[in-house]
Amino acid sequence: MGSLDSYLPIFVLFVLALAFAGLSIVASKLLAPQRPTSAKEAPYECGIVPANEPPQRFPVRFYLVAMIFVIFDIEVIFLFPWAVVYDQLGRFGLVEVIVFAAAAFFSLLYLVANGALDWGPVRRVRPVSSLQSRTTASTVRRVGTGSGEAA
Amino acid sequence: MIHAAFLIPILPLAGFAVLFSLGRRLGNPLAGWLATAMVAASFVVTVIVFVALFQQAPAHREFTQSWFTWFGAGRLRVGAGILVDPLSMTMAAFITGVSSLIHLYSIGYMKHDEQFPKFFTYLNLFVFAMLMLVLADNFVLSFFGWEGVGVCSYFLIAFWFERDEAASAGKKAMIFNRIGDAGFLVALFLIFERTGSFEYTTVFSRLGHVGTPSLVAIALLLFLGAVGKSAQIPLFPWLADAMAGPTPVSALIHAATMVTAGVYLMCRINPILHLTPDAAHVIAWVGAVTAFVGATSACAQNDIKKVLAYSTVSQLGYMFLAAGSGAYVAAIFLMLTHAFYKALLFLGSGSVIHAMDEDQDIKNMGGLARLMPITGVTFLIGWFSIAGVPPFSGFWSKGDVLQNAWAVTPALWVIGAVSALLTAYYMGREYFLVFLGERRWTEARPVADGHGKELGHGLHPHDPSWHMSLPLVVLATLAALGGFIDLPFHPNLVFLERWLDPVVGPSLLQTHFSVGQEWLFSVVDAVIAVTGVLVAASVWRASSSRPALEPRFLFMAWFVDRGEDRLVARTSTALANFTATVVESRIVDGAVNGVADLTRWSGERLRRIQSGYVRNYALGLVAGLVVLVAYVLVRVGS
Amino acid sequence: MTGSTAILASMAAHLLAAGGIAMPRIDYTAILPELILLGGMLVLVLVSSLSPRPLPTEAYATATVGIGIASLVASLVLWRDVSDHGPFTAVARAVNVDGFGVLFLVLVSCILVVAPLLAAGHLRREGVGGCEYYVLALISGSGAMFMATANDLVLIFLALEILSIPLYILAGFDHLRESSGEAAMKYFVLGAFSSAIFVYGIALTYGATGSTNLAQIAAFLARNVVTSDGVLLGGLALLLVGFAFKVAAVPFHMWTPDVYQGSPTPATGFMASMAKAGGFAALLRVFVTTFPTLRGTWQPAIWVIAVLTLVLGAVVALVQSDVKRMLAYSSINHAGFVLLGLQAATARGVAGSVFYLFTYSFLVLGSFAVVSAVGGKGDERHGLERYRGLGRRQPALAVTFAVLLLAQAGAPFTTGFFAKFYVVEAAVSAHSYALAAVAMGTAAVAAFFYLRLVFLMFSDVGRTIPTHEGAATGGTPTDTLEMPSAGGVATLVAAPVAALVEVAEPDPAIVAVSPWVAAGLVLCVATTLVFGVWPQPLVDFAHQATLII
Amino acid sequence: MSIDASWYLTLAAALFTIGVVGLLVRRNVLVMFMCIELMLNAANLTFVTYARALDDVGGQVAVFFVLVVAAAEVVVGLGIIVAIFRRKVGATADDAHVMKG
Repeated sequence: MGSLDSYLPIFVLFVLALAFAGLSIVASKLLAPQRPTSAKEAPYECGIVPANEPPQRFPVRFYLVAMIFVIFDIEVIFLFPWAVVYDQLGRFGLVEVIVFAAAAFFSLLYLVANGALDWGPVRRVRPVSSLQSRTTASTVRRVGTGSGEAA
Repeated sequence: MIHAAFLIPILPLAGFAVLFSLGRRLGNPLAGWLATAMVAASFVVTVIVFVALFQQAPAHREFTQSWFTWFGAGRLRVGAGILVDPLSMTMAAFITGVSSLIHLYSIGYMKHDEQFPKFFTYLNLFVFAMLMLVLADNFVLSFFGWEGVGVCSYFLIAFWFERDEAASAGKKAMIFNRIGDAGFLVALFLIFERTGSFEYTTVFSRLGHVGTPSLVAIALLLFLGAVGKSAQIPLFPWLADAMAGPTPVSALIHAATMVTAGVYLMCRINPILHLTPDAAHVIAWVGAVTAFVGATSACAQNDIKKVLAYSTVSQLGYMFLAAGSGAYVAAIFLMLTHAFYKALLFLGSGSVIHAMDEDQDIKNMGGLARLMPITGVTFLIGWFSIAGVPPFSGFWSKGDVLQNAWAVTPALWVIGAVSALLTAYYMGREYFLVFLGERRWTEARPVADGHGKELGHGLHPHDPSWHMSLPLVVLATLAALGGFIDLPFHPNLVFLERWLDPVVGPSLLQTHFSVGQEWLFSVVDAVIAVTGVLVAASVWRASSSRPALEPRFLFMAWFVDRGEDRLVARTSTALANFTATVVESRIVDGAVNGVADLTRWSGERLRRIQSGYVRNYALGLVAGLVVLVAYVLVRVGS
Repeated sequence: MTGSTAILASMAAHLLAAGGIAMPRIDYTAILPELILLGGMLVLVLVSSLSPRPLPTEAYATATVGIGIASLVASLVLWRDVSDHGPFTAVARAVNVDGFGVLFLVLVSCILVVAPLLAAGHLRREGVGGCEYYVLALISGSGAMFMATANDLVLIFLALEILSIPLYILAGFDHLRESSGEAAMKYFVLGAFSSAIFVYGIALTYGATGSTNLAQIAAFLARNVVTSDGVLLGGLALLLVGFAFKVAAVPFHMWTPDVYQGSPTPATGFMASMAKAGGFAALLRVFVTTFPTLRGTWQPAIWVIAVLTLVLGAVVALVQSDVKRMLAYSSINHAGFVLLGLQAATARGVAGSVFYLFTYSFLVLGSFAVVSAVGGKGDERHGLERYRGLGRRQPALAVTFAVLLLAQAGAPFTTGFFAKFYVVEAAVSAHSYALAAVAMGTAAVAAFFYLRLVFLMFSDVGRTIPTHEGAATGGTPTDTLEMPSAGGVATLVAAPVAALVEVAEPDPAIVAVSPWVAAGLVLCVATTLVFGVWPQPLVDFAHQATLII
Repeated sequence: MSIDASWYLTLAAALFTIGVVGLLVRRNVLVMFMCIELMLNAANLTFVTYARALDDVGGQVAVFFVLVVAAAEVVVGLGIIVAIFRRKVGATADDAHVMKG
């Protein structure tokens, strides 16, 4: 039975949260006046009447960035355990994590060089074979180290 | 220096590799020169190794050079390596030597052929295979060379494959050889089964544990291989047809080297033959009969090369007669001298054919000696050598053979002696018809070349260019003087015998003739030879047609070819037809087709499982998974 | 990213093994071949990112060949190390440096030397050049290497993914072709599915034995007689499914035909050789050395799988009319042969399997390279009819293909013959007579469809393919043979290459063969024939590798 | 009541089975993919449970790797799906069956 004891606070918190959420909804139903108009029924859009329907499909770019996010996000998983025992690992850990970071950075560089992070409605991911306009300078600029010219 | 032995086969192989990939680019005549240089270099290496071997004490003249394990499985280990001993080096020396000369000759002979580089590619490959055959230190590698020379022989006989006769001659050679090879192959299995090894030295050292019946079987099966390769009765007809190949090929493969491989094999397995006298007798008798049949057939041929072909059959018969009589030295001695004079005769005939614009009928020749002095003189030397006129080489080597045959049984000697008489006669016939007598050709007559094209110009026979003459002269010298490497009369003069003694010595049948008897044999041999020459002269000096002396059954070579065709080929064709129509179509085909249909049908069924839907594939995967887990759980339960 | 995970894998595996934080010591030389591949891969990525203009695909191919050679050298150095000082484990016992593993390092390196040569022409023709193919190939190769040397189930799983994920991308690499996308989707969904099954199997095995380290598992099983533990045996079954999927054994093979057919052809050749090498390496190691005590359970299962694989591969290949698909089914048949060695579970069997994989890799790479060339632009003309008369149009190419096909059929004087011979012999000596008989039977069936293709190539009909009647063929056989390469031909090696090269496509019926592809093909054919005539060095190599285990 | 390891293991097995069945019955590639994630997480749960039962950190470390691999698979999977769906709008897994036999 002892093992369940430690879950008690969580359980209590869970019940409290549920109760609060339920209570709020029920209270608002009970207390608020019910006088619907067409303006009130319309989807909420910062108070402005929607000009056109939202696009049915998101541009591919959206997925691309999402995917890139996921993969870089998950890299962090490895940084947590590393950070925890950073002291004990010493120089070995530092070297390994630098290798790790370098690999990740090279990947980022590759993505940038191929325009995967160029955000905008007009530009498309260029096919690999037609990278005529790409130069070292442009890649560096996109990465952002040459901040002066970035604007 | 003995360690350089590996270069002997490698050099022609390298030549082959270069020619195979670059031959066309090297072109004519560079490809020919390269091939010749490679074989000549191989000859030089052989001589160096030979000398080095000679400097060893006789008891230590055997070296095995293992290169690598070729393949193995279980207790079977087949190595690739060479055995350097007096026998293999003797073979290698004459093979590379004669080959060099014939390569050189071919540069001139094949000058106008479009396939010039290809010819030399095959030729180099042939030399490599032949050297592997004689140098190998085990049966399997020898068999590899054995098959290799067979394949090259096929390619080269059918070199002018646009001609029907060449193509079918190639096939015929292949088929006859395959019959022999089957024997060889079965012998290989038997050898391994009985001795657990393929290496010559190991096999021979374990012969004591093998029963006589097995040994007889091995010996006779290997002899079957030799019969096919060396054109003995009953497998000789292919050799006459093989003359459809270019003449240098006939000289190299079908006279000097490949066809003697069977004799080499018999000498190599002398420890086995020594233990199986019955098998040896069979070999001797087959050899003797072949010698006689070949010699008689040669008497009635009109094709300049066919005379030589049957003569080769006959001479090979002598060699087997010697080997079967236990006189391995005599066999090798005859092989060497035969290589010299027969190559010489073939090359000479090649020059004649060239001069006569591809006409090979001796009845259309005559009087060429004056126009072609070099060819004429060298051919004469060849004739005297093969006839056994003293002191030319054939006299000594054939004398040696006959003497040993006598020691076995005089009957063999009689057959051999009659054949010897015939030999002197038919070569005389050829010489008179070709080189002497009246000209039976006209300069102006239009001649058809081998392709049936009318050539505008007439005939102006003349000696060929130096590439072709030089080998003639060298070979003529060897044919004349080659006999002195093994003279009877005195134990100090039998150089070849003493040289080969470490290999074949223990198996040699010791025949002790007194010096007087030796002289007697020699005189008889000489008389036989001279008689043959004189008879030929008296008959053929003045006339070119003596139908009574050229009976049809001899022209047809005792109808062996046709008889085999009737008996074996037609019977087997009939049998094959029966099999094809009844057994095959009803039973075998039914079964095979049934299996094939079943396979195809199940294939069509099974492919439907592959629906293209990824869900179904996952289902298949899960089904497999479920079955596996169920199986495992059942096992857990039990 | 995947590369770094591999490095970290070793680090974490150390933590795992040590329990506490001891100072990790990593023997970098023990994983040098893998590091060379990954480092080389990173350099390629960096160069392609920073180069001012796109580099030609051949530049990347050259670099990849260089990297492959470097790792080959490193592997051979390791081999000498192992032969001299015996096998050892490194990186906290997660990596096993023994003859068996190092042999696969050598094999993978060889594949990485040959594959870029064979791919370069295709990539240029299809306009999908760039570093991607090579980078993915290198990552995949490092995965295969880790699979072969891994001594820990978790590392095997990671390596499996490092091997597979690039292959998924390679399958869908040619974004212009619909079937390529379909192939990628199928391969990916089923691959991920099987990986999930595999990792669940690892979890169960871990639970049953208390470790993921192969040596510790084996030790545990040796100590405790576990013959009826459902969890362990269930885990074993799931592991088998994962491996069987990877090596395309029936009934886990169903992705194979579609993926092989749909993938860009050089990718097909690559995945066929690499996935089989990696998959079988780990499968052999795990089953033969880690679970020998459970042999009674898994041997019958492998027996059934092997029979199914042999039969289905051969039988269904028979009725295919698409050459790529036919080769895909034939590869299933080959997998069955390799399973023969596993089923025997003897040193001889493992050596036979290893020998088979070694020879098969070159055959399949070369075969698909020829198919790629014949497929022409668009990579779509793979019908059997396309091959009719190839022997007349391009004799060198046809002869090359014929040699590779005959070798796959097991013709003597090719490596294929000895490969089949040794596995069947191993099966016989392990008393699996029925299995050996089935294998021989399917070899006969398989010979039929290989020979059919060979005959088709050398059948005389149609000097031109039907749609281009009347057009000149652009050269008789001899012309083709004589066509010189630009650089001039001086050496022995260059001559056959020059014979293969077909610079332009003077006629639609003549397909282009770039010097790169020609060089790669010559390598494949040379290994096939040289080791076919003289197999002993390779056999000894395989035997030594196995004995050192 | 006591919640011992077998409860978690059973839950994991159930999750795994749900994943397998889901992959077999759904046609949406994304959903199929989610099912695979479910299976991977079932494996993770098993790992963690055993790690606790065996008092061994190894099982927990394994989970890290499985998570990362899952993420990598997600990315590649999404990439492939996007590549296919740019060609065909609203396609399901069943639409891809050009190759068969």
